[in-house]
Amino acid sequence: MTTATSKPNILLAARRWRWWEIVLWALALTSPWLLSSHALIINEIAIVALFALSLDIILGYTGIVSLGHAAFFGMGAYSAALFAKLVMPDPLVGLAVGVATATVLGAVCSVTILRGTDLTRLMVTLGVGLILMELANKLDWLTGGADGLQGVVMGPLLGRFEFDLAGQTAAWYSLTVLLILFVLARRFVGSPFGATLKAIHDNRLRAMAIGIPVSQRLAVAYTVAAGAAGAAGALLAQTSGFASLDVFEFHRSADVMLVLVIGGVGWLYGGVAGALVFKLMQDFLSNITPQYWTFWIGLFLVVLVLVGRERLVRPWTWFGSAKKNKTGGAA
Amino acid sequence: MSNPTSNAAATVLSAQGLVMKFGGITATNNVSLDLKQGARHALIGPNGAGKTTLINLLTGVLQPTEGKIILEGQDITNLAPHQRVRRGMVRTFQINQLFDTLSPMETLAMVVSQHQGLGGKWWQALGSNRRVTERCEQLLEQFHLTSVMAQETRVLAYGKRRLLEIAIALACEPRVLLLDEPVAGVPAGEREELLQTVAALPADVSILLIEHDMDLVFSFANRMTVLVNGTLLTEGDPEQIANDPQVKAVYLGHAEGEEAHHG
Amino acid sequence: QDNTFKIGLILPMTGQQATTGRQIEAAAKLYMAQNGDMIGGKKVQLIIKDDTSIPDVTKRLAQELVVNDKVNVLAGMGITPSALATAAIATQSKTPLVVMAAATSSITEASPYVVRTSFTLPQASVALADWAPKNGIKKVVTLVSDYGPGIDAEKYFKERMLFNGGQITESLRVPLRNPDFAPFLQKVRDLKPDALFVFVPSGAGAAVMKQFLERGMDKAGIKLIGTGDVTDDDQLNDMGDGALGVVTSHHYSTAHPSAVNKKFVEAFQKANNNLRPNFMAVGGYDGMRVIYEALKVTKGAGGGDALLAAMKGQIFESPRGPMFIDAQTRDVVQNIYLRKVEKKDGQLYNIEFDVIKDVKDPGKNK
Amino acid sequence: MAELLKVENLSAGYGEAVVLHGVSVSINEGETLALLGRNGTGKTTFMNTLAGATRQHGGTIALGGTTLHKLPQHERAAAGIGWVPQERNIFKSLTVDENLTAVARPARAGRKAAMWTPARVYELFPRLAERKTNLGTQLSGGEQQMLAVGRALVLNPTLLLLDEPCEGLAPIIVQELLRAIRRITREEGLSAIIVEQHPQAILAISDTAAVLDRGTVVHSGTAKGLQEQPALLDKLLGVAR
Amino acid sequence: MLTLLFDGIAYGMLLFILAVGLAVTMGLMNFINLAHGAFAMVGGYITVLLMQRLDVPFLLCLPAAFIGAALLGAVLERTLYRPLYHKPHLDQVLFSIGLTFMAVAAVDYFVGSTQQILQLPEWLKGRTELGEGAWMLGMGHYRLFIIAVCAALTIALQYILTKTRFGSRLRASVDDQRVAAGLGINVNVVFLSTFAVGSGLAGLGGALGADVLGMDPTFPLKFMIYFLIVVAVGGTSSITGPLLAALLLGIADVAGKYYIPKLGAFIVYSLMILILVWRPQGLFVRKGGKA
Ligand SMILES: Nc1ncnc2c1ncn2[C@@H]1O[C@H](COP(=O)(O)OP(=O)(O)OP(=O)(O)O)[C@@H](O)[C@H]1O
Ligand SMILES: Nc1ncnc2c1ncn2[C@@H]1O[C@H](COP(=O)(O)OP(=O)(O)OP(=O)(O)O)[C@@H](O)[C@H]1O
Ligand SMILES: CC(C)C[C@H](N)C(=O)O
Ligand SMILES: [Mg+2]
Ligand SMILES: [Mg+2]
Repeated sequence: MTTATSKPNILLAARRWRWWEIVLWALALTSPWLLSSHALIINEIAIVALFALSLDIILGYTGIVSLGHAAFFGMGAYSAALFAKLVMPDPLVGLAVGVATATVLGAVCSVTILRGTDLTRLMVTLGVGLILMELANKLDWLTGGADGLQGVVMGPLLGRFEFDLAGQTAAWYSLTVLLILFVLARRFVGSPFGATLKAIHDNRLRAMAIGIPVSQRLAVAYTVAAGAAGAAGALLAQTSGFASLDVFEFHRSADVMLVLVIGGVGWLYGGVAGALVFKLMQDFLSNITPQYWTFWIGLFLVVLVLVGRERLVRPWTWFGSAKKNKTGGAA
Repeated sequence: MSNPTSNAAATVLSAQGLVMKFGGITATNNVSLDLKQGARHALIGPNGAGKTTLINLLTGVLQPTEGKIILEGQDITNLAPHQRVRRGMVRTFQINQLFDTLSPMETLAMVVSQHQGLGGKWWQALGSNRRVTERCEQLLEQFHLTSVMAQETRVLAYGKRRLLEIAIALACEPRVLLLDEPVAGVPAGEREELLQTVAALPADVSILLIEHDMDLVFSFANRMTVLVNGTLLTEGDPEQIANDPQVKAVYLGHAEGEEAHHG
Repeated sequence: QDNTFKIGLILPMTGQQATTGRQIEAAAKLYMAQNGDMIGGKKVQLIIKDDTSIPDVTKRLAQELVVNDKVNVLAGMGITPSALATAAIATQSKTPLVVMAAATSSITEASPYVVRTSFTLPQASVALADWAPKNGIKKVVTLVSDYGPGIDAEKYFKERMLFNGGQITESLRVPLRNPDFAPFLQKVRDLKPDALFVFVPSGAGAAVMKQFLERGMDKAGIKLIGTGDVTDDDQLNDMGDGALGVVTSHHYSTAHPSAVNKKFVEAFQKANNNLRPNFMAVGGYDGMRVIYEALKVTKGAGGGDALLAAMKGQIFESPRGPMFIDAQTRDVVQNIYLRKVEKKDGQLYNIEFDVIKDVKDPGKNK
Repeated sequence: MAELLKVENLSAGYGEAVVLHGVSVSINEGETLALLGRNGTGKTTFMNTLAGATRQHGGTIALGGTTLHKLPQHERAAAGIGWVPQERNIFKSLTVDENLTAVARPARAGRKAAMWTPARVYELFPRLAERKTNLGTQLSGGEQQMLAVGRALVLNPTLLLLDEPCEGLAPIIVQELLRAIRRITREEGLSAIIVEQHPQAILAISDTAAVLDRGTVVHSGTAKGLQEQPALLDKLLGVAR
Repeated sequence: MLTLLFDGIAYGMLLFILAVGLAVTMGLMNFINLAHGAFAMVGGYITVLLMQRLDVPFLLCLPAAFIGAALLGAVLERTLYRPLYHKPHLDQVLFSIGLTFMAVAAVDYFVGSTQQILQLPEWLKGRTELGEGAWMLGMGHYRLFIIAVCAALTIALQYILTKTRFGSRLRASVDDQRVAAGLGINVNVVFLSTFAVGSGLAGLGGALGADVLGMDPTFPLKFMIYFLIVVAVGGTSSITGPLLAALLLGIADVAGKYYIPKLGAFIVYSLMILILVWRPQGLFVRKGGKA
């Protein structure tokens, strides 16, 4: 085998960090200082990005569509908030608690997504999310019900950095958690384990036929994603100092799906890119026209799909070959 | 390649009284079949006779309505498909079942990793293991896939996809291999070679082959079973089968047909 | 800059609560148009933000307004959780928060910087519970939306009814997103109370009323009573004659007979394509007034604390009637009117026929 | 005999990729063309292009009087194309019967031979008759192949495109099918293009033959001629490697 | 408790009418059209505005709503939807949600965000009561009307889809557009007409539902979940599936809310999850074979 040494690189090359990624993350991590007046929105973007990243693990890599991902987000949020309120205010411990509870919930719920079509999964996950919301509503002695959970006081991060009104600590905290989980997620999907997930995504029947324990893999992926979503929820609760039923709402699940799909599924950066684009655009448009900004967001989505993600960022390809594509091979 | 399948060889895989009903259709009707260790066993029969269904039953894609399946002495009737694979029983599909968004290289690396017990590892990168990559390269060469190893599987020409289909099965290093029309779509010139590769698997690997190309079947098999309408018609060595008038009538057709195939 | 006075108005401008935001925005703009934007030597600037009624967004927007735009006053707040979430920001940054819509009792207790110009549900419900037993309504079933304000309404109505010797046969809570009220109404019908007390957010009021009639409940001798949300002014006219005679209690009606109100309604309708102002609008209008008056007094000096102090205790004649901001609780004290739907000039209105004066939020009595 | 199909200088492919480069082929009425070539040389692409399922970059296709390449895909069936795709592509949510009736169309005027109806397809493949109510996915591989052929026949085409029609069929059915194709072309005046992995099997029933390599025609002539030169055939198909 | 059963059936039928268009576009055309609610809203607003502003009788508004929504559907299919048939489902979701956002904002801009209330004609407002006590059956006339319309629709659709060639040509086009076209099916026309009918049905659903559900710009988002539940539970391969699912859900929801009001929203969701975990393909799926 003459080429023995060069071939494995094909597999490994895709996993290597590129220079622009490093620059990107360096910029991100310094942004709370560089753009200090936007720290709050940076914080929110980081949280949404993390949430979308967690969805990408199941949607992009195993093909499970979920409209109930907010269940785990909400679980993380409420448990982190309750933990801070009732036990201790340290953010990192609270984060761990949020992740842990969401992971457990994910493991429990994973039995519901093992079978069925896209549509069934969509609805089952949605149902789970809504039921949790109803539960949080009914358990008002614990959760504060529809008014939201008040009186959450967060301690300083690492015992030193207080969460400031301008949101710099919050932004930095969320970005760091995002980065750490991103790195982990990247390891995860680039591993043999991740490859088996993609295989399941592409062809479940064959995946079974080569000895992949499909249900178990899906359950693990779903649980891991749930944990990451829990982290995002916990970050939201901690950096905003409260939790409301809204964290379980259907629109959270729907929004995060939008965000992810905008950025593109299955490459982990989709969530980050989507969160950045969607949130900034929403912020920008709703400042200009608080009443009708949804129209322009809608228009953006429509154009994005019609023109295509790749071509949208390359305007010079807009005119040209589109016509000839008429009978292009269907794939 | 005919002789030494002694009757003494142990039975590796045994189907006992399998019945499979789809609604009103009985696709498999009380079929019993023994696959001996090291056998090169062919399963033939008209279209719709229930050959694929039998493989689906053996591999656990379908659950039999009745009957038992014994693999190396153990009842595996209720095991999940992937558990049967772990016990060494691997199949190919009549209609390609591939991983469309992975490249052949990724596909094989994934399969080999899974087979070597690394499938659950999530902290190391796919392809960082030397044993895995070397095995992959070997398979790619063997199946003439090296030139297309980095393309997405879904854009490959049919023939290449077919090769990959078989390569995946072999990557699992099966002890019992079930092949469902493996060379369909492979050009005549490459069929022999492909089947040689399969036949050249270690002598203790047991192989069950479904194939309609009689030249290949007769050059490959040392034992044959004929299935008709879900029922076992006859079993015997290739010579017996070739001359069996019943088999000729329902399956082989006239000698002219043979001619059409071979020229 | 030093010479501007900024009001950060955070409202739900899109989504299911959008009407709240629209009414308040229109009223606030109307107030500014009527009173100019140079007050006490300062130029008043209104910054409107859409929070889509998601509490964490409300909070983030408030934070940004305080930190980046350096607003002097926060205002708006369409729903209770938004107000509660934002209260912390008000406290932390010592910025007065003028709540113009949210109506759960506890909001003013969430921060010493909260001032409310809308109403509280206990206020409205208690007045009705005082009126009902005196008018032959003894047995009542309550039906409320299952969320903060609904539960408030149920609780205070029930308490006061029992206190007044009435009887609550059953308390039903319906999910917020509930397309069909049939099973609940059928249940009520089978219970045969004297009246059904309803609180649902305004959009759903019309549906309840329609299905109430369709089920023939009025004919079965059951009266429909509720807080004013059920016969919300801006939809009342479309509800049709079926609504005639429904009795509600509320702090504002478009038909409130006073000169101040007449002027307000006319100006509002003129500026907004004939849209009727409802109780949301008046909350926004009065909220702006409270801010303006405080600014006049302080002339912008002394920051948030001075402003807050100037807001406390303001007494004035609002389109809704006389009202004042209780200096202790910072909550609104106002008249609650009992109204009946009647036809006037071919249009349906909530016509006030009784009043309970100077109602304090009963939620603060403990 | 009149010329039925004339393909000139055809280039086509998928998306930006061009697979066929300047292919020219012609067929007379009632004749059968055997299309040969190694894997991935563009045989399927050629068939798909005639059926309108690829992206055509250049060249012309004339079928009888019509300029086929200008027609949208769905009108090509009406113009006389009967397509049996390589991967069969049975409609999976239709039953066997619906697969046939959904596309069936009457023969065009002036056709001498009997019309193909679902009933006649069931005569040709009795196996299908037994499976009339099965869904497309509930058929064995061979049954799907039969159905794909039957589905093309009920279009009552003038030109049949058979992309590896014998794949996966039992020998006895293969014999029957090849006999049927020969009968249909000889007696009913249909023309056909057949792609097969067994060159000998189809050369025997074809009139002319063409060999593709890397998207161009590297040989064309009579089927008989090629059949009689096994060495040339092996060379063209690269069997020896 | 016949009244309750009646109410449940009527509620189920209403859900069905709203969802049936989605069952057509999503189930039969395999296009995830989350803008379904927007078409329903168009039908609803056509009805409300015609009645309020032009005093058109209710019965005339229904066909107008159907046609209006169908025309809009046809135009959008030709211009925007068509290129998306081959795109991944997720892109379809993105696109149709985008369209919904635009519709919501546009209606808000042109009509305003207040809820529009529709006044039914007198003959539909009444109620007929039969029997006494526990066996009393009270039927709202409007609910009766909905049931009748719905039954007629179901029969018509079922006939078209299973008994006519159009149905199989449609499903063939969905299964494999490329090959269907290659075999002479005019896929474009098939899709165009189906999409138009699906949109028209949505419009009709919106028109019929306007009275019960109310019409405001957030309608498409507010009720999306319900459409989806019906289609998911019913399975997407037939018309009867969603119908039965809608009836089941309607009756269960009404009965549940009557007998155990505390559980309110839990009932529908739990029922849905149980059904779907038990029968992941949906409750009523089309099975082949000679079963
Ligand atoms: N899911 C199903 N439902 C109903 N009938 C089925 C189903 N799957 C297979 N069948 C029927 O069972 C019979 C056996 O099919 P099977 O695929 O096993 O045949 P086979 O022997 O592999 O044929 P071939 O050589 O054509 O591949 C066929 O007649 C087929 O129509
Ligand atoms: N959908 C597609 N998109 C892009 N390229 C394709 C596609 N389908 C086929 N190709 C490429 O076109 C070339 C010709 O393929 P084609 O299927 O026409 O070959 P073939 O001669 O029919 O081979 P086989 O004997 O394997 O069926 C191949 O290189 C293949 O990779
Ligand atoms: C009656 C409404 C003004 C109540 C408001 N939605 C709140 O949450 O307080
Ligand atoms: Mg088979
Ligand atoms: Mg081919």
